[in-house]
Amino acid sequence: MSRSSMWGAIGGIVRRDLLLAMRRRSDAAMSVFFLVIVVSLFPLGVGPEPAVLRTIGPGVLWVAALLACLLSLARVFTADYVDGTLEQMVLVPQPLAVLVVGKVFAHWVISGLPIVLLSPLLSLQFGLSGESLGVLVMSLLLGTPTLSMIGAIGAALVLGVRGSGLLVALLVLPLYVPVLIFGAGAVTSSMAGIGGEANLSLLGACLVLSLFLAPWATAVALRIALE
Amino acid sequence: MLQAVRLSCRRGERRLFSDLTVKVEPGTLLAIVGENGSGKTSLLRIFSSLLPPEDGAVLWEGEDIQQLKELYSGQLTYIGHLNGIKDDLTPLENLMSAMALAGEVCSQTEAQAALEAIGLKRPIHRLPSKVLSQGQKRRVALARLWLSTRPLWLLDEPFTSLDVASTGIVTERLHAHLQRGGLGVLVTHQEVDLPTDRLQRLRLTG
Amino acid sequence: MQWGSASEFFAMGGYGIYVWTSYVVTALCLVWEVLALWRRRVAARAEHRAMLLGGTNETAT
Amino acid sequence: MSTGINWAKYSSPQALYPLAGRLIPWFSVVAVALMGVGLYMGFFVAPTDFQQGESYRIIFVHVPAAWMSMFLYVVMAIWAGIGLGLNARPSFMMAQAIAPTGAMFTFLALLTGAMWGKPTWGAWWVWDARLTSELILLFQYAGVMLLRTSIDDVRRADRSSAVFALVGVVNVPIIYFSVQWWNTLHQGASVSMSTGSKMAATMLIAMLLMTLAFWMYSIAIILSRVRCIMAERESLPAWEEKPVTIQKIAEAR
Repeated sequence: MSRSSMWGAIGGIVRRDLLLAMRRRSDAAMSVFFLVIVVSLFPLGVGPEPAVLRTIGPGVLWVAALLACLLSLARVFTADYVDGTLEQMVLVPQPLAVLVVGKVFAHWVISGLPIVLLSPLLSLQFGLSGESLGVLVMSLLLGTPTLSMIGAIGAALVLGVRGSGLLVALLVLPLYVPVLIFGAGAVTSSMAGIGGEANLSLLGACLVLSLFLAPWATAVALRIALE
Repeated sequence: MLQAVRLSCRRGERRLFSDLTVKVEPGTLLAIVGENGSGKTSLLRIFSSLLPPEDGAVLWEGEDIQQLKELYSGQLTYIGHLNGIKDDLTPLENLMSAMALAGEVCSQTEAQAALEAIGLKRPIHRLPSKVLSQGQKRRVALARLWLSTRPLWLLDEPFTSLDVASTGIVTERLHAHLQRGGLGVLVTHQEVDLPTDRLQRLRLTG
Repeated sequence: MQWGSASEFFAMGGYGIYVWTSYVVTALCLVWEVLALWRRRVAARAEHRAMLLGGTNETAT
Repeated sequence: MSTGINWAKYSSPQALYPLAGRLIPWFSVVAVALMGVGLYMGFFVAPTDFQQGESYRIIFVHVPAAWMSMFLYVVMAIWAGIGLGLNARPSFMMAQAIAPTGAMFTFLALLTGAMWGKPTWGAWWVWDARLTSELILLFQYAGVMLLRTSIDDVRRADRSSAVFALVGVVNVPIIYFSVQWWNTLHQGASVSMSTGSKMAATMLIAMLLMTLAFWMYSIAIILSRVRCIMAERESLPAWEEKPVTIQKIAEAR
């Protein structure tokens, strides 16, 4: 159980999941399209007033990112659960929580990172510019891994449960509230000229906290689901 | 040595078995037989540590597997009722990623040799697994047995959807494992063609 | 005692609607919970009896 | 429930069931008595608040309900944690029994909060830290209960909802803090539910009495619910019926 074999196991999982994602590119593309569509709906709903759009912009982008993350959660463990790979994962001679980190990281690369990369483009629709645009990207970069981490707990809890799609939303959305507040808050405060650093560091704190607690809770939930 | 001490198991309201004590010595195989729903798979999952028993304990070399945790996982190869095969990956990729995950990294040549040993020819190695038949998928999962260096093998109905020839090949492999001093626990409803001194049968009545 | 009359008490200085809604809803919730539990208990007991009746041969000796 | 009883001794349902049955009447009587005294104090002894007038009298249900909602969540999470740690079924049953009562108090806290807010701030709802955490708390109670009902296997239902309850316990303080932070950013109305230090002693006593009353009520309700859960779950022989009754049933047959 050396350190190198631990990294080997994580690397193995990440590599396999990314390979699988490459084979099924449409899955990853779907959540990105979802994000683009949801974000584009808001100006149509509230009207094209630039001042209004600038005010709601950070919140809309963040809520849309959050929903896109939520939609992709079902993919984290379900396929592995159905085809039996998850059993094998639990029986790997490494702590399960460590493997969970690998799974979540791969999931973030597939569904979180595209959101981060796309956000500058989308924020142009809302007239965000300059510094606040950078803060938005930073906040998403710190926030979306946290969303994936927390979401993994919910995804593990509802494995194989009927109505799991809706249930996972009910479980996970309340847990997303702090990330949403700090994330959108960072952009808003940088637009107001007070700088987003404080909010960003709080987002970082959330990430660290979720990195410590979420894999462990997810591992417990996975074992329960497999009994 | 693998021991089950006064195990009991309950699924939902039903008590599957209780007070079950059994011992598997190195070089022998325990074949669990019984009707559907008698708790064969549950017992195997208890042996694998996936399912904690309601009561009693499983001991590996005299130590409780619940305490050993990852140390115990490092001693076993488990092939469950599900194959653990990804439809989008080729048999070769499946086998290699499964071995890498288990911490027994193997080279491509070794993996190909294993797949050939179980009767999957070269051209099949590079097809997506979704085009394979049930029997072929089962063989991809079982190919791990040719690469595994673990002393304990836990197999759930390994011969399902295998033809007679493949069943023979797997049985031979099993025999070789036992001869090297390995242990095995097998859930099956078929006769296992192994020497009687290496075979112990446990019938669950449910 | 600061209430001159019953009507003054119910008026609550003009805030009667808020105060009494709060208290009435709270009371209803508590009563409802007690009743719901009581019914659940009756149902559980009935089921239990049915089970006893069904299995009298083994249990009631 | 922190009744000072060593539950470990009563770790089997068979022992907990009759014990709970003996305790319920006592807690019920105390709850009713405290509620009577508390309401009398609240309505007839406590003076009118010079700032808010009579509307403040809502706090005699609002504050106790809010306290109970938070407290019960923590107690539920503790039982859930004990259940996961020691693999003890009665603890899971306790956690299951607490959830509906906790959710009810959360709902009441929100409703009475709105009733108090309308005359005081002129709005039914304000996005302040307490109300928002209370709302999220309601969602979490709902999550715990829904997760349980969606899983058929009792053992898995117990354990999964326990994990979620524990995760939620970390979440609520973070939410409270984050909303407070958010409010300072948005210069929102700085509102506070408590009437501050100007509170008359009689008001405080009435509030404490009502809190105690709700507490005792919760214990009584939760114990009787846990008895129901045990009776529903266990196919054990009659702990419920006295031998005479069983005989009667047998004769009736």
